[in-house]
Amino acid sequence: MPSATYSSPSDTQTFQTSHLQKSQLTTQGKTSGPSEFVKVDRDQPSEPADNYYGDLRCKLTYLQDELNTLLTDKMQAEKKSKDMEEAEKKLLDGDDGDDDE
Amino acid sequence: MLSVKIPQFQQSLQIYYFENVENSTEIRTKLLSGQDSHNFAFVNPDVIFSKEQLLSACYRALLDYNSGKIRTRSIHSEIIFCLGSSGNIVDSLTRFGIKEDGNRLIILKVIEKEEDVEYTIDEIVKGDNKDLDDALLRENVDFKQMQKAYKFQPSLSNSAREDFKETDWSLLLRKTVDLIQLRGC
Amino acid sequence: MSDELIQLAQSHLQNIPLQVISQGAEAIVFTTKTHPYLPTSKDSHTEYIIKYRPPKKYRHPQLDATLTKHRTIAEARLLQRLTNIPEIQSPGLIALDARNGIIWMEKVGYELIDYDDKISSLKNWLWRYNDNQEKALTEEIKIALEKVGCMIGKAHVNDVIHGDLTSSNIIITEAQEACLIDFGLSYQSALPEDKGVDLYVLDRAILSTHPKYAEQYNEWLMAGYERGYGKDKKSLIKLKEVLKRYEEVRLRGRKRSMLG
Amino acid sequence: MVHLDLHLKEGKTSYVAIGLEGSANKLGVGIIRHFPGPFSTTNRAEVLSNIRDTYITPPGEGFLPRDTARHHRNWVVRLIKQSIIESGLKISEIDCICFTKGPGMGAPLQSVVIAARTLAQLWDLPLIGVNHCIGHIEMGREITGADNPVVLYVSGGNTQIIAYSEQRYRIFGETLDIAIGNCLDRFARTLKIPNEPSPGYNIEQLAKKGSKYIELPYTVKGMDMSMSGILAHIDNLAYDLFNNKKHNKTIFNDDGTPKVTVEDLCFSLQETLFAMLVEITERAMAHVGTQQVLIVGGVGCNERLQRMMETMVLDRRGFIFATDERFCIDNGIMIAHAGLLEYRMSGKGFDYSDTVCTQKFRTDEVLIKWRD
Repeated sequence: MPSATYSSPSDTQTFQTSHLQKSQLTTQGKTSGPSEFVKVDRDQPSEPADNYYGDLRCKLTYLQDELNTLLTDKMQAEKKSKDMEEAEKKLLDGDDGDDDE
Repeated sequence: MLSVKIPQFQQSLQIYYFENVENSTEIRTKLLSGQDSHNFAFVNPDVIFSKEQLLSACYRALLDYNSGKIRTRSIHSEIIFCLGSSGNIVDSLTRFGIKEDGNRLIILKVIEKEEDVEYTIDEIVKGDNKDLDDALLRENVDFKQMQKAYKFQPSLSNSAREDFKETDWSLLLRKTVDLIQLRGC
Repeated sequence: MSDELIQLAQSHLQNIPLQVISQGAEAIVFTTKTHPYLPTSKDSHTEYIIKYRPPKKYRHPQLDATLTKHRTIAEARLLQRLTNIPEIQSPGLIALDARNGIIWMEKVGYELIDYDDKISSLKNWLWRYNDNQEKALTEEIKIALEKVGCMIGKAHVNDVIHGDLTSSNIIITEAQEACLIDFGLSYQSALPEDKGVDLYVLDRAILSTHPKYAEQYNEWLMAGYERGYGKDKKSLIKLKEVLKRYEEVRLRGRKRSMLG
Repeated sequence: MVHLDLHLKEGKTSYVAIGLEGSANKLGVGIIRHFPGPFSTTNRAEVLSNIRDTYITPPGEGFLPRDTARHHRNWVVRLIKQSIIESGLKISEIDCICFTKGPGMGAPLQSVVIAARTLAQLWDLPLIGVNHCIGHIEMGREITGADNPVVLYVSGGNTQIIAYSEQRYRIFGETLDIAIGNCLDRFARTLKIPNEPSPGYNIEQLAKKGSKYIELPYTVKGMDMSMSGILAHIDNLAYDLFNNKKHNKTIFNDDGTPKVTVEDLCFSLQETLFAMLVEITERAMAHVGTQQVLIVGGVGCNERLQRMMETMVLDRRGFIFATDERFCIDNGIMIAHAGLLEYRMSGKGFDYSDTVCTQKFRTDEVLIKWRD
């Protein structure tokens, strides 16, 4: 049964696939769709086969989604806290207008 | 008289050098009135220091002449124009053409075919016919006029002709040939 | 070698005996013992170079005429510019027929008797020793390459960009002095970027033509190049700028993204 | 002479490789067979299968790495299956799996490397990473029989003039900024013409109807060239033409009618860019002293470029070699071919840690063990 583990010094998370129902199995990932520029999508993933490999594909798609979501959330949180920190710094130190960007 | 055949072209050249010329004014008047008898290139030797300089201009003039691209009225005026480095025809004809009060003169005749020669130079010029010789030309060249005509960098006006060494003359020639060949480019 | 092109050249150069010495990509180079306008004595051994840019059938006639004229004139102008820089050896201009893509100039260099009488371009001069590492890396070669580098430095100090620095376009004279030829792609520029690219072109030409010894050869060339700039403060600042750009161009070249 | 068969397995009479290519917007799978001994007119590589699917973008858009990678991910299994069926082989007959290591776009490259690694584990086969440009060159040489050509490699991402010397394909000249295919694609985007079948093809068709040559910058520097200035220039002309900027006398007559058409612009762009390419190629030929030219890469299919090159080469009494779209457009067979050459020399696959891809991978980094 495939599973995925994310670990960093501050955080460890494991994702399982054992709880997935047959009806939840799909090759259409939530995070692996086309970009907004694609008007006609010719590149849909194929339907899963009714065997071990088809099952594996769907579960990997699920794990990929979970990981993508986790990583995206983490990145956003990081950005937010950095923004907050900067805002706080600005508030305390005053804006010296010395912006490098 | 120096006779020169420029290999690429069917025409040939006859070149004379005169000193102690007495009738410059008369020649100039007849030339300006466009008399057929004066269909020559009358060149002011004060601004000529080498045969190569002269022939370099002749080559350019004949090249343009034979491709139908001359900018003056005749091959002879074109030669004088081609001696200069400026695109201003009047200016070049004044500086390189015959001087009213000049007592030296270089005369060039373009011969289309050998059998066409039908003039006597002594009927045209009154003076001493001498061999055209680089040493003689260098001895008499006028650096002030040269500088005005070619606008050399660094200026020639500060140099004395007597101090010129062989390498100086050859550098001056190279610069002059460059200017003649590249006029208008 | 295309006879058709030689005939075309001959039609523009009537009565001039032509001997082909090279057919480059852009031009055919001839030698002749006949001067275009000076009377030549029969036993004279002086030779002259005629560089002819034939029309290129592959390109649009309008583009072709523009390029041919423009490049012929640009090359003649460069020769003129170099006449006025005495430290740089270069062939003198003799005559110009820009409409037909013809330049007459002095011949520099000599025949390498120990290398099939080939012309003494830096390429041939070095290739003589390509299979003999000891000979390929002597003091003599070091000195010559430093001279070459020094002269390129002098050209750059004077804002002359050669534009096609390969070992075929540098002549080693009999006195073992360096002499630049073929200014077909040359131009004037004060930009450190252009000088950096010029050096990069040379670097790559050495690497591709003399791969065995390229590293050492380029090192000697660069040592000479730095010398060519002189020692005064202002020149050194300029040199530093060019070397910085050269390094940048090299990195750009090596690591350039293969995607546009 | 290099010995190519030091690692021929006992009982085997040939080598077979499958190649996966996906460095840009094309996904290709190919299967090739080599027989022992050096290649010759009687011993040719055998193409058992060579199929491709292209990711097509909407008009006016370039291809996004993300959508391109998705295209590759979602098609790669179907293409591999079809390729195996076409070849008529059993999996057990395959010796190695070859993939494009680079150069190219990161995301599409990665998706194909993962497919290759997965296959290698499923089938228990060695993996070989291949330089995309070397793939083009070796396949071109094999298909055309060109023995030691100057190679003009022109595609969406590459513009290089290459010649072989001392076991490397050395780059004699290249673009100093954007690639030729990229330049054409971007102009196609400016013109808002369709991306199907390819932007460059559509420019070529328009150029065929153009006849008036408009002077553009011409930027050859030594053996290198620069195209961004030309693109900016012609983009401006197109902008002025579309927006009726009648003060621009290059494209409008005094009475305000246009002097030039979009077709003329395409024509002039091609004439200028290709003249630069042919010129540099000729310089490389003269420099190396070879009579052969091989054109590879997607832009190599352009008929005008081929004709201009041919004119130049024939004037030099030389020979021109070009392949058709099966081989000059990105494909899997070339990866299989070059990878198999590498495999025959080493007898083993890459260490697993080396089976990665890299966006930047210069042609002259690869040691060409299979040539003298």
